[in-house]
Amino acid sequence: MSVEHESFKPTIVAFCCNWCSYAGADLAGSGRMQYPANVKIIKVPCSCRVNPTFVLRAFQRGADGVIMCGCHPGDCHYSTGNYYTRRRMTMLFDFLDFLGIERGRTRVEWVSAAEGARFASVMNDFVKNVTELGPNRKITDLRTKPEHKEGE
Amino acid sequence: MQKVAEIAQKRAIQLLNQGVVNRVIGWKKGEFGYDETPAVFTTAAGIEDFRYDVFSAPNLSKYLIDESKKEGKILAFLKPCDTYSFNQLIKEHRVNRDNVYIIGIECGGMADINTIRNRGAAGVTDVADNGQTVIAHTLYGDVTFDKNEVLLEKCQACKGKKHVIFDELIVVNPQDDEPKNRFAGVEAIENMTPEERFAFWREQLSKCIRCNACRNVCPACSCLQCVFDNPRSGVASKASPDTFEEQLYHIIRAFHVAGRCTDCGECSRVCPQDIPLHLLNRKFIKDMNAFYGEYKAGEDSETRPPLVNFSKDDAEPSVISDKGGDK
Amino acid sequence: MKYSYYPGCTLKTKAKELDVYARKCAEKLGVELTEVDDWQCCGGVYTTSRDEIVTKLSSVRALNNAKERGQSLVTVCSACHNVIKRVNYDMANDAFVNAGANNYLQLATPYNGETKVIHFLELLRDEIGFENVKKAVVNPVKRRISAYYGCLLLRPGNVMAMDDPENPRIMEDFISAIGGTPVVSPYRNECCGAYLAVTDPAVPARHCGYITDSFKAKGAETVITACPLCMYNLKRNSGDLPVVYFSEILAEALGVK
Amino acid sequence: MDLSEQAENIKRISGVDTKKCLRCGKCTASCPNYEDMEYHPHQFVYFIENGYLDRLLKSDAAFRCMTCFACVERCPRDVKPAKLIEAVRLTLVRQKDSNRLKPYDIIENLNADLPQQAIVSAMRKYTK
Amino acid sequence: MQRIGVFICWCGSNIAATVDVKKVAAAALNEPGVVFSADYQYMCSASGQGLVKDAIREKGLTGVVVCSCSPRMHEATFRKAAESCGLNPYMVEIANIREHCSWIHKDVAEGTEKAVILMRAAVAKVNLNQSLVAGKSDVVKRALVIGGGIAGIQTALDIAEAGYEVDIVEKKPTIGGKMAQLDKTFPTLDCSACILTPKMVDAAAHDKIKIYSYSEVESVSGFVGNFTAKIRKKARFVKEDLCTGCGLCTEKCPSRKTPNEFNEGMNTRSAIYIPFAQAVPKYAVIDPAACLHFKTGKCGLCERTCDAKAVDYNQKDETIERKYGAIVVATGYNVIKLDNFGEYGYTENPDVITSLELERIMNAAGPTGGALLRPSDKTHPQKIVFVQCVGSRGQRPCDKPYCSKICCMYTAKHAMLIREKYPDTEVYVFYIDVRTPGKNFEEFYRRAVEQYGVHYVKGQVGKVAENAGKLRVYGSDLLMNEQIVIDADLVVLAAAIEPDESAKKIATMLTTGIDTNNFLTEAHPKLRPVESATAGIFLSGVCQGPKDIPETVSQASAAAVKVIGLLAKDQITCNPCVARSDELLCNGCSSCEKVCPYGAITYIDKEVNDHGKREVRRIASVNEAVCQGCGACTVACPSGAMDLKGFTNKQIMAEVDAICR
Repeated sequence: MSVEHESFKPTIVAFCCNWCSYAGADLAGSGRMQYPANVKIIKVPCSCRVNPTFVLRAFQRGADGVIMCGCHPGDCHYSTGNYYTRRRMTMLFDFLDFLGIERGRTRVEWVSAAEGARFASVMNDFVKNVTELGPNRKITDLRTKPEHKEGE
Repeated sequence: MQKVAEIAQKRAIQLLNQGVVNRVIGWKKGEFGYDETPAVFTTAAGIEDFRYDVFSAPNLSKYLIDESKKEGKILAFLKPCDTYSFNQLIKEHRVNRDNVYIIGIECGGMADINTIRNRGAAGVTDVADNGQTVIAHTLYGDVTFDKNEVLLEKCQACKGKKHVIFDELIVVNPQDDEPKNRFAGVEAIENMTPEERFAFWREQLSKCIRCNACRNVCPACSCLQCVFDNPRSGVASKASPDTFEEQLYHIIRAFHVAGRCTDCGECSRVCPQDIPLHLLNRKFIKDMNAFYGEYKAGEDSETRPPLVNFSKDDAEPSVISDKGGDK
Repeated sequence: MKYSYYPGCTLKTKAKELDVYARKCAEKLGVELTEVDDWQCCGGVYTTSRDEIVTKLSSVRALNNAKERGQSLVTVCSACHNVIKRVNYDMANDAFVNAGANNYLQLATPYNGETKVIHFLELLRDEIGFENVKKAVVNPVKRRISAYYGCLLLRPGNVMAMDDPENPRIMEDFISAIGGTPVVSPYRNECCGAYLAVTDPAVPARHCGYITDSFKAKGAETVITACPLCMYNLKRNSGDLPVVYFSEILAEALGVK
Repeated sequence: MDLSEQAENIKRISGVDTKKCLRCGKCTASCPNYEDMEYHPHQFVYFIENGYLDRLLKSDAAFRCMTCFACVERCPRDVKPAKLIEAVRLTLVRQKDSNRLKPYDIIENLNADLPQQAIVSAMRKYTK
Repeated sequence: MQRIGVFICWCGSNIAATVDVKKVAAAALNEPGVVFSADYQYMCSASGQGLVKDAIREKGLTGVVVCSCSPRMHEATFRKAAESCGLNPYMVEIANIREHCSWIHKDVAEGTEKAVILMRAAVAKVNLNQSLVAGKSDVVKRALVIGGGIAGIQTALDIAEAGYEVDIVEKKPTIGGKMAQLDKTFPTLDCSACILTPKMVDAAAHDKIKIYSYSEVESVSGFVGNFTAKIRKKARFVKEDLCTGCGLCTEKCPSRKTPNEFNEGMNTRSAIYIPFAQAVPKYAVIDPAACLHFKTGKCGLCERTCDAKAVDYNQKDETIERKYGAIVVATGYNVIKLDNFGEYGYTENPDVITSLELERIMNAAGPTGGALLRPSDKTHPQKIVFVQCVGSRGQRPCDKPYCSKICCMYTAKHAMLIREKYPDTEVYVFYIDVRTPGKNFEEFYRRAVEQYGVHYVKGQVGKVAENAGKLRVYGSDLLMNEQIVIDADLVVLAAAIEPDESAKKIATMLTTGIDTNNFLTEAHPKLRPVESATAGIFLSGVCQGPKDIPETVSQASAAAVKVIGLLAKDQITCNPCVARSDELLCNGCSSCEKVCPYGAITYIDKEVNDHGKREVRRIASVNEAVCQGCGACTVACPSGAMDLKGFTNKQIMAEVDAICR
């Protein structure tokens, strides 16, 4: 396991809301705060735009971890969007756990536009956790990653 | 049970003759003696075929989406759990309440023919219900069962004998209204290790043949066109080339009905592969109850479902990682 | 009310009054103090370096003993309190110190800072309540009293968390409760010179000089303290101003002296 | 260990980040034993940060600190100078034959009232 | 099939140092739909934009991907460029390869690989982009200014002068804010009241300005051009239309023990009071917590005294609803509480004061009538110590991490004024750094030192101890490398300033950003300093960050210009990235309607033609002018009927696919 972990670079999809987290990521960039290159950010207007389907789609197509970032509760640019996100993702992630999919692969974090440093540290931490979990085999569409064979 | 069926039959004829309704939806005998099928009766004579017994499990609510749009009023016989589905459909503006005359009909629990067979009754031709017991007439003679032992899963986990919406009631034998623990099955899986859970669901979901019976019977799955059938949705898929597709289908389906599912249990009843699909829905119900307060979809037709609602002090998503267990 | 009790070495010898009267008062106030089993000296000072594990072990043993009894740990000597409370904080918050200490001790279950450490003054304020102390007073101490806190009870403020480290009230409230008039000096939380007494008595002499001068200038008739070393330094440098342990003056007020 | 390694070790065992210092001097303003110390709390921070540790190691300033934590309490940047001073002191006493206090030294100052606590503390502070 | 052009910016070396731009350009050509790619040093420059425009025209591009800095920087630039040559602006997408790539990675191979993936995701999205046309909505030609200090007054005056209506909502009984409390202003030393009060009067007299004093904004709904605010007018218990401001009631009032807020609690006021002589509007107000009538039901002296019959004990709070096109936040600041700075003895010693308290002591209308007397014994202090950075630039929980910016200058002012008026007074200023960036500021500070002989000591104060009637100040003199002790008569603390506590509530109400220190966040720190990230919400004064008066006034005017620019339009272009419901898929379930924060979704019965089948269905309909495009509805919709233009399900999934590929 450990040998594999050293070389394993997980694919991480980060959904960031336009107003807080995407700006937080920009601030992390302006501050030259390093975090692993395997985090790829998709901009959405609000975390509440993220359909569970997108999360599952990411896993299906080979992502190893999915993180959702939004404004802190109470600070949503659209007033209430992240409150819905909070319920939806709590439900979805617990449900994935119920199906036996490692809960470490999914996360919700509230990152404000002022929290560049936090954005970087959250990403570092999440990448570290997902790296420890190893490649996602459970809900990848096996066709997308031919090198992962059953029972490997 | 016999008596209830007779009263219902009589009352249906009466209402038809009085012109209160122009159609009746109920159950009639199916192919075999144990597969009562939903049927719309338009004449008093036709009601001869009306059946209501331990196999009248089908939830008629969903049929009312289309039926209530037609001309004239329809009489619908709804069991307690079916009334929840009907209420939920009112909430979603999917049925026209004014066009439906609802008779809440007593239910003593519905029997599962598979259990009866598994318990040794081969060659079943017909089944009689004596209240406490069920007698299976077989090619080889009669076999008697304690009814509680051959109930459908959904009836073992009955959420109550109270009708939540009706115009009139036919209840001859008032039933014990004690709700059963619905979540034992969910808890059993929660208590497994993640690996066991994954193995359990992989085994179950890999049986799926994507016949769509669960979706088609589900009163919450009332979309005009399902996203899985819509080529423009981006997630359309029909075949099952890979286990992931089943997972995706069932996860999305469970999420779409979360907060709307009344736990009528029809999905599991109709699954030809015996996948315990109700557990997926119940997991959501259990979580929503735990995190956002008790909520029974369909109990009324106004309350906001938990997923289109929020509270400023809701639990953070990290609660699920804090519950313990492996990452 | 049952508590574990850590007296400390000085209280068994040079500062018997501090210990004896604290026990008597506790008994009078309905508090049962049970000495920690086989307690060892706390070391006198907390060593701030993270690689100093061994010097923290005796505190961890005492803390773990209280934990096993399911009791809070009461201290009365300021120095013991400072050391034990800070070690406890480390055990709860510093993974390095925690791992080091648990590796040494190999306890049945690792100690992670579970025990609550309370100074006798906090016991009076938070557990018994000064208003109840006041009710138990039979012999009000009608004197003008200055409280001398020194440094150990208060600092570092975020760890000791007893009171505002710059402007504390607990001893003043204590004085009021036993019928005295608190006399507040801004020097009440300045250091007495501490262990430099051993090598260079001129240092504590200087510090205690301006501290007690300030008390006198404000009209204090008595000074109270919770620390044997403060007591030693103050007494030698306070001239005619009497210095007593807070527990002794409490015993006087409660009529158990 | 050379001096820079020693400085790094001092920062490590004390847990002090000297770079946080604002150079306001509040520590020295707060130090009750200021006049007794050749170097003052802010100098400990500045010297260790900037490579003048040798001066601190040659001085007995570290042994004049009473560890009263006034500087720690008042530092607006949470630098904790007293912890740094303690680490310098440990660096000194941990060297071979560097105990600053011999048991018979104590006897010289011993009197009937001197509490055990003082002796134990002094031994902790001056010896290894 | 789209014809997409991909343009990779070097951003000088900002991107090119970590990303092999040529490689990205080459990789782009392998992507579906891409017909052209180019790289350039500064794509946002005129010639860089020219490159994009030429390619659109010459290659007949239908979509553009610019790999550059954050879309927050230049998305608008490139969209405008595309529009100028006939391409729908929403066919342009930005791949953020600077903030999200080159600046956070060091390894070129890694950076390039990531840049290629980000480019690929943007191309995948553009392949599904559709031309979007923005709708229009009407602009209500009235502005709301929250806060009536100098910032709010200046903003309101400038907007009103341009001919638009402005309402000022001020929570205190009078406008004027902190500036009204100041004695003199730096660096000119002119009298604060002399320059402020005429402005207050101008504001009150202006026919376009309406002042809601003693009022608070309770809620705000709507969007740029069309906000609705609920304003709660607190009961003054004095009828504004009758009160003449004569002040007779305040003289007769028997309850006179309430600390006077205007004088920072250094003297007292009556229960019925007018905050100060130049208050605007000048109406009396009853403080029910102090009023004997409210406490005992008796008294009623003021009611009997008032010839105008203005006193009305039964007055109730009143809520007013008004519509606005733009909102300016000018909620200002407060001095932090000094409870946790026990080492300076502020709570213990009356002669340890804040600079704002000194400001009142020095003011002719203040508690001492302008004489410099210390609070404890009303004697003239001979030795005064000023302590800088109290609570500023620190990291403890009680500290603020930022520089409060104004303290160095006002302290120099105080020191100078004291030395001028009382040359026998010795003045010490303990400083960590003296910061004087501002016109004539350094000269001003030097005058304090050179001309007025103020002793500046580099070092901080560690403790202030009361000792024999004096305040013994223990400070350090870092240049002397010494601890110094001064027996002072008065100690003045330059306490940090923090945003008014209402800022957080208002930010939440306006759904605009706030930083960790509760300062409101500007849309861009350099290029959009007076706009919030929320359209139609502007920032004025210290609510955005510490500022002195000249800076506040400039920002106030700048905010006014932004408001005027907005109100000058009859209609504004809406965000076209709004929700859209597919009427053939909609079930009419109402889930989307429930989650919409703007009430933008309504249900209508509409005849639809579903593949030849005509029927009337209950379907969702989105009001595009009201929808702000959050997307909450799209997830609530189980049937997939609701989608978000510009961020469609398929677009986002295409991005996911491109990243995971």
